[in-house]
Amino acid sequence: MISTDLLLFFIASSLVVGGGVLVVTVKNIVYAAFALLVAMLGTAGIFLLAFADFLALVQILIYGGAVVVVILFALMLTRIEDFKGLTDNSQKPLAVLASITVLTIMMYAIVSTAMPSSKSDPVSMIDLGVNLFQDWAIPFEVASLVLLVALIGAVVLVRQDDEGR
Amino acid sequence: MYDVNWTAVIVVAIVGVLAALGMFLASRIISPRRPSELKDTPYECGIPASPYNWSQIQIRYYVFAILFIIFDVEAVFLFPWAMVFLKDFVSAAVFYEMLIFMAILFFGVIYGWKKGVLQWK
Amino acid sequence: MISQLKNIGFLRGLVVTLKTTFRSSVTAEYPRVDKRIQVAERFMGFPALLWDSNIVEPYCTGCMVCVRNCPTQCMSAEMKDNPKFEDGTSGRRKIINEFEINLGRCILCGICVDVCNFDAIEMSHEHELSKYQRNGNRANLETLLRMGMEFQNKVNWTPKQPEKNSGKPKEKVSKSKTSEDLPNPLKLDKSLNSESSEKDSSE
Amino acid sequence: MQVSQSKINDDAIDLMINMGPQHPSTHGVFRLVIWVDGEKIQKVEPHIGYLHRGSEKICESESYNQIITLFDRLDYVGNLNNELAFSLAVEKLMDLEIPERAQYIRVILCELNRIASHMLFYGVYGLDAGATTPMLYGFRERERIQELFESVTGARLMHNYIRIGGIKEDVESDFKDKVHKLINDLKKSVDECDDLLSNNEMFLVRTKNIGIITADEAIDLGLSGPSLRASGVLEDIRVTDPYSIYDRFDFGIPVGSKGDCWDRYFVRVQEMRESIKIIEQALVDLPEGEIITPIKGMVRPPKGEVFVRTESPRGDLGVFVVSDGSDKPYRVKVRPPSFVNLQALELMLRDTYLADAVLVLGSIDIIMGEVDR
Amino acid sequence: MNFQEILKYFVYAGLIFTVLAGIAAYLTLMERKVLAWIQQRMGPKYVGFKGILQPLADGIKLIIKEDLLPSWSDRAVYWIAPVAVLVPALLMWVAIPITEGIVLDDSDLGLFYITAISVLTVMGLVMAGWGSANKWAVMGGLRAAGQLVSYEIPFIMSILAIAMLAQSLNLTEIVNQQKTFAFILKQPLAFVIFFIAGLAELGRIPFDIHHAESEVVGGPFVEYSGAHWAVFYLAEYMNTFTVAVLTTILFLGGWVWPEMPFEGRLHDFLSILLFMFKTVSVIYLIFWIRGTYPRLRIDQLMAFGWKLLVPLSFLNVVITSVVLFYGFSHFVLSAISIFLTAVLFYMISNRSKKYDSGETVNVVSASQLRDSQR
Amino acid sequence: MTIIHFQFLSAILFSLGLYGVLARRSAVLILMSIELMLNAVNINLIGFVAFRGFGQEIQTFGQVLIIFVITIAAAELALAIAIILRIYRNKNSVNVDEMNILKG
Amino acid sequence: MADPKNPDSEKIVDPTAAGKSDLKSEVKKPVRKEREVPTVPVNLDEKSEQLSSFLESNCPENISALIGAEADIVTITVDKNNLIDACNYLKNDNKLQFNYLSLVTVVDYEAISETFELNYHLVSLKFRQKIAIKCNLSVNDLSIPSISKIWTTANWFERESHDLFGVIFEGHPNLAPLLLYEEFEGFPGRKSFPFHDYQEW
Amino acid sequence: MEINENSQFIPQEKILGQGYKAGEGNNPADSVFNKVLPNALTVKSDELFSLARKSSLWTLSFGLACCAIEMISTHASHHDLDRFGIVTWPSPRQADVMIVAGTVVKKMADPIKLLYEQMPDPKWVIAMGSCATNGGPYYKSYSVVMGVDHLIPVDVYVPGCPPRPEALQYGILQLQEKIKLDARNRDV
Ligand code: SF4
Ligand code: SF4
Ligand code: SF4
Repeated sequence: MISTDLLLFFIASSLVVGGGVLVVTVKNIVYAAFALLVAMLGTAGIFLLAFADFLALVQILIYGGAVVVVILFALMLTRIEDFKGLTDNSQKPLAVLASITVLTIMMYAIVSTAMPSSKSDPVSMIDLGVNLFQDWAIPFEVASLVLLVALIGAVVLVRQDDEGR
Repeated sequence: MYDVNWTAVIVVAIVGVLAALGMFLASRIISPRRPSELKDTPYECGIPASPYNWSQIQIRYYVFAILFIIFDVEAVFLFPWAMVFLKDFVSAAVFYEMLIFMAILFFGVIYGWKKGVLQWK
Repeated sequence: MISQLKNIGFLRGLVVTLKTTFRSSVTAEYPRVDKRIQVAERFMGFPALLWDSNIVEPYCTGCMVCVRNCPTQCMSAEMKDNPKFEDGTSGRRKIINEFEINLGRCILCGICVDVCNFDAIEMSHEHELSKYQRNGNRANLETLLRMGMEFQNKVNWTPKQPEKNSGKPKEKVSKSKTSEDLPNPLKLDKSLNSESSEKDSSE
Repeated sequence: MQVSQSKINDDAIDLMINMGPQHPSTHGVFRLVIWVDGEKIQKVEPHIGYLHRGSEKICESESYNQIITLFDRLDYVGNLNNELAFSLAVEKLMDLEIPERAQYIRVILCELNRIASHMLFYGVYGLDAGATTPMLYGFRERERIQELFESVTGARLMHNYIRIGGIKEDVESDFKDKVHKLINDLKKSVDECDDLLSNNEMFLVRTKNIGIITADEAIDLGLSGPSLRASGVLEDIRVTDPYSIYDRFDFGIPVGSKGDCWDRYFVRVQEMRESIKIIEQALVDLPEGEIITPIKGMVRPPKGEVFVRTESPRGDLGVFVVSDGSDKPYRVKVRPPSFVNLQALELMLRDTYLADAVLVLGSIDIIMGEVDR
Repeated sequence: MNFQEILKYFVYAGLIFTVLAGIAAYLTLMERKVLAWIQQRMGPKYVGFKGILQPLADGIKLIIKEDLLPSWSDRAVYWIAPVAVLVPALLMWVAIPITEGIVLDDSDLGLFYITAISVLTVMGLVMAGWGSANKWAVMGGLRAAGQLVSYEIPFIMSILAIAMLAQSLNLTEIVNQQKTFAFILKQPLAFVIFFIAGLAELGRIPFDIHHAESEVVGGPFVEYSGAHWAVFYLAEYMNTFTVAVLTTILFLGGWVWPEMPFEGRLHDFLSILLFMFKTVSVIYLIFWIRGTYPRLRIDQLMAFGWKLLVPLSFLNVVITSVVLFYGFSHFVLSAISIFLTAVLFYMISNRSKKYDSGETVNVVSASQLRDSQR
Repeated sequence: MTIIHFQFLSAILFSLGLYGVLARRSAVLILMSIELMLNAVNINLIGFVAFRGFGQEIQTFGQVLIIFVITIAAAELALAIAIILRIYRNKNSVNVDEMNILKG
Repeated sequence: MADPKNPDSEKIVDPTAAGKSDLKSEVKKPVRKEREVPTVPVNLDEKSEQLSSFLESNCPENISALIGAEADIVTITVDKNNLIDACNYLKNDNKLQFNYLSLVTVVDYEAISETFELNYHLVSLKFRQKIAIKCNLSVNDLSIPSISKIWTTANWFERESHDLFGVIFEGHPNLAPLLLYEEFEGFPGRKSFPFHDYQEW
Repeated sequence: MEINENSQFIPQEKILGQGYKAGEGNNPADSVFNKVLPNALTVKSDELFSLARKSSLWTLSFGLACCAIEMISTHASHHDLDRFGIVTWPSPRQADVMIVAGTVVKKMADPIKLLYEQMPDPKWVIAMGSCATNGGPYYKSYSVVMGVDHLIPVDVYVPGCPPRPEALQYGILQLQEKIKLDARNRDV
């Protein structure tokens, strides 16, 4: 009899894997984006099972928004007739080969280095916050710079585009 | 206890889906159906729909969406911060850290503002 | 400060809508006889033929002037010799035999009333005549007369040219009321027909 | 950037959108084909004719009195103004003298009709801008006016009241009181309308500087009425080419300066106030007397042609009548103000957004019955 | 996690859905009635006593209406979209308390949870717009995405200010902190921002840009009929109710403020009544605004959000944190907040007037014109 | 539910992402695949810190790390899309095969 | 739908001859020549008199215009080849400045004189003057230069006239059907186009 | 024509549902439910449903010509169709009733047909005004369709030009009656 936890884990991971498979195979780009959302929600479920409630919500918050952006973007950039031709390229066999190789290697590594496993306690948001802001202050500020760079980059690129018109 | 009762969440979600499906199913069974070819065409103010492609670049929405992602991430940091910065066991630096963080990000918005991406002209 | 607030347009708008919220509604509750909006006296509903109750016959002689002048050609009429004229009870030599108006077609212009020389047709107050059939509103003589009768009762109608159209046979001296100088029915005082006006309900 | 330019301006990236013939804000059966890039309008193409009923041709087979019913139905919001225009044309052909009383009643009713028309504009414009209540307020006032019309003319919309030579029947004795009461109500409601919509910030940002048309362009395009005056051209046929008895009244002519949607809107709102002034003056002067110059038999104007211009709520309503001496006109042609004003749409819509198209179209205040005839 | 517990949750969830659906249905009636009063009409009147059965008739009608699944559309997306809107609307209610203890999950992450879930609604609208394969719907979907995503930021920030004040993300806790002063008194600015952003999230006038009838004829919903459309509207009105309840909880002191001098059962009953009264007032305000304002244009909406609301909401967060950090009196906070609210109003009313250097429409007298002609 | 499960899931997701990156032609799809790979990393990480029996300290650190990963992922998404947009405007295509800058 | 069992359901009984003549689609008899009817007297006001005399003396030779009057409006009849010149003159002359085109009308005199008459009604907003340009077209050659370049107003009027009367405006940017639809046959504005008999459509 | 000398002219009573014939105009199509279940049940349910249908008639906001003004008036404060539960929606997908208010021109014929088709079942049509009924004042015109019933089935004809708001409301009451009668007279 498998435990409830394990059952939930399998449900969540089937969401993740199923979503992932759809993302990489589906022809319709918008479907791929929806599949990505499913995979992300599945990941949130995985986070939950690992006692990271806050992270699960973060996952929903950020990817729920980000996926919308991707969809918008896919809508904006793709023509409906492109759905047929644009998805897979000629490297497909190579890609299959490469990913299977990587998968095998990783599997082998996982199986061969059996790790002891034991549960730990959930982390509260307060602990997380204290840790984040006290011990990781510098990376935190750097993160803000990274975001700033992304922001400015996006703004600049878009603005050029504006002038182009 | 900083956690969420996920059982409740999942159950509510299931109930929501089931309720909607129930309504669709009921409607499927008891609503009259009279399919016709014209009924199947998209509504376009009474003119037969013309084909179109999706290639629409609405760059404006995109800028706002990017801004949204960035600020979403910021919100992720802000919530734990709001909960801890007043606690006695954290140092005062935590407070100023976030001010700097916000200042840096806000600089980005001001930059975009000055560059005119918040304007639609 | 307060005067400054007054200039904020979006607050002023809210005040306007708040004020009207507390006004009573102006809605007429249509199907209810007592609360519906009553049509004005001059209201031009569908045309109806009038009934000369003195002689017990319609005023209309079937002269077809209205038929010719109707902008939508929605009327048709047929005259016959008036049997009462032969009897000597009526002054009308000819009388209407068949009259039909396609009320579904009529545009309520009132031209037929204007051109009729015999005071035989009038715009009644009838206007609620929805039907399930396209031609369900082809009113024949009987219907038209009935509508006219209703109208006559409602507004105390009297002919505009009583002398000419009394319909009395020429030889007799008319004693009836109609020969008196009666007021224009359209200028009648409201109190005269306040009771009868409520009959115009649709329930 | 050169390469991208040529590619972007490809038609392929513009989305063609059909607005109308059935669209809540095309004011009837008007079809506007818009090419948008994102929300921005690149090109527009108006299509009309969805209400082309062939009235002008039908007029050739009707007698003069019957034609008035057709004119009622041209501009179905300014009916009395239309009737007046046609009657004036025929009266000019026949060189008729109109009794004073009839003239005054005509003016009073026409100005009331102008207010009713502008109230419709106000309501519909509010609806275009997204506010539902102005619509209802506008129609509430219209209902009051129509009630008065019904008690005078016998119909709410299609009056057939103004006749060649005068008016159909005299007004009731309490007419003056009724009109007084009505215009007092109207005065208050115009202020209320102002408070509700005209000063609203959201409405202001929506309409200011949108759909600008300069005075020169307006004249070149033949705009008329409030649309022309909003561009700053001082032209009101009631004053500059007076007809009927309009030269006896003193009233204001609202003139805009920018020619944007707000100006066109506000000119109309102000015009309501000015119309009230005219009515007040006319009520004071309203003489007793005859109401119609009787014409024997059919109306048979002498041979010739005539062109009269009048100021309908929408602008310069001209009627051109050719008579061949029979009881039916040889040719009737209307100069429909909406038809001409609508041509300016293409120009007004440069550099605007899809949402503005609705407001710009609304600000011209078209009536399709008149555009398509 | 035993079976019984899950069953219990199912019952609760079913209850939540039913009650919310009922409330949503009657909100449509309330909206129609409020609009009718504003417009001096009567509103629904003849279905049931005073129109009381109108929502029922509408609901049944919609379900027995043909539910088109158009062949040109992207069937799967089209079909799922209403569910994707309805589920987040319901999920919010996991963490929202109606009164002390009446809540599915009294979580300490409550506010963050609500924030995270509220983002998901956008998905459904975009799906609907895209799935319908209709030009209006696509435009509406894109507009919805842009608009909802933009107003999420001020929405979150004003929530955050309250979270800071209460030093908790737990909604019950937040309410209980307002025993003496409702947070609207301390943070009127946050209230105004929250309310505006909430209106925008709901897509109600003046922000109903994505389903503007006079522009995009219903936007994402243009192709939907019957039950699918009903689900959309259900979700929309549920969200309206949710926002009203959240406003009550976060700003108006929920069921505790003002304190009532009663004890026991009576107290509980009255506090629920108080809570409901506040909620209904907020909803009335929403409908009142709906009956008064025109709508903005999409770019103006975005500009308003990003140039006014976002900076102000950030400022608000900073000010709140500074006041709290240095331990200033809360009156300082109120004063600053009121001042900033006044600034916001002033800027709103001035923004439009800036075009308006003097009145552009002048009235020229006719006699003057006549004289000039001669 | 042990650490192995997480590791397997992570491995599968990672190779799916890899496949996507290699096999897909549309730049947007490649971007999505990269997101998948980042998620795989996150899953691995959370599995590690939660089931390896580390103390509270390390566990918190792991979650902080994940937050940073998500942050970077979001930033990457934003920037990458901006770049794709740029290319699209120039080439009218998001097909990576055609995105040969050298060819012009 | 119309009742199929009762084919007569549409027919409106109209036995009168007078009614029939209205319905009949025959070409109107050229009444003008047969009966002696009075004509509208010319009754120009002061301003128009001035305009008339001004035109008579100042009108350029090459336009070869005929100055006349109808009722209360000055008319100027030109040949279609001179139309553009005449328009330009009227619009640009400093003393005239007819900057506002009010109306373009086509009158069908086919049955009377085998011509179509075009009327252009102009207004000078500056001097408050009115004038009508008249131009006769032979039915055999229905083309005329377009004046839509001079007054943009004319654009739709000309399209409409093309629609309804088949007049061809040379140089018009777009003569696509405006009021009618593409498949419509015939020119319904003309006198020879029949009225619709009330029948099943 | 027989008029008895002493006959009293009884005012013509305007009874709703007069002249109703089953099978005219638009009728709702069969649902799966109708096809499967025994008659008694479906007939009953249809009658029940007809109550909901008739109290929630949403119209397509669609005005053609002059009659549209009166139609809007009917929606406005003084007459307020909302009392009957009638609201307008811009898209045919959400509409139950199409009020053809105005002249139907041949150019407009195809759009009207299309819009009608795009309305989901059950749907009804009201022809408002003499133009929509049979061409009205434009019966001579070369471009007017002589009545909208040449294009789409019509349930209720409202005469008048334009019909007063009361007349339209009466037409709507007639339609409601028809919906009820239709459900009753349905042969399953
Ligand atoms: S109603 Fe009058 S005009 Fe018509 S036929 Fe009768 S008498 Fe003649
Ligand atoms: S009112 Fe007009 S349309 Fe009606 S029957 Fe009389 S003349 Fe004909
Ligand atoms: S019936 Fe009369 S009012 Fe209605 S559209 Fe036709 S002409 Fe206009």
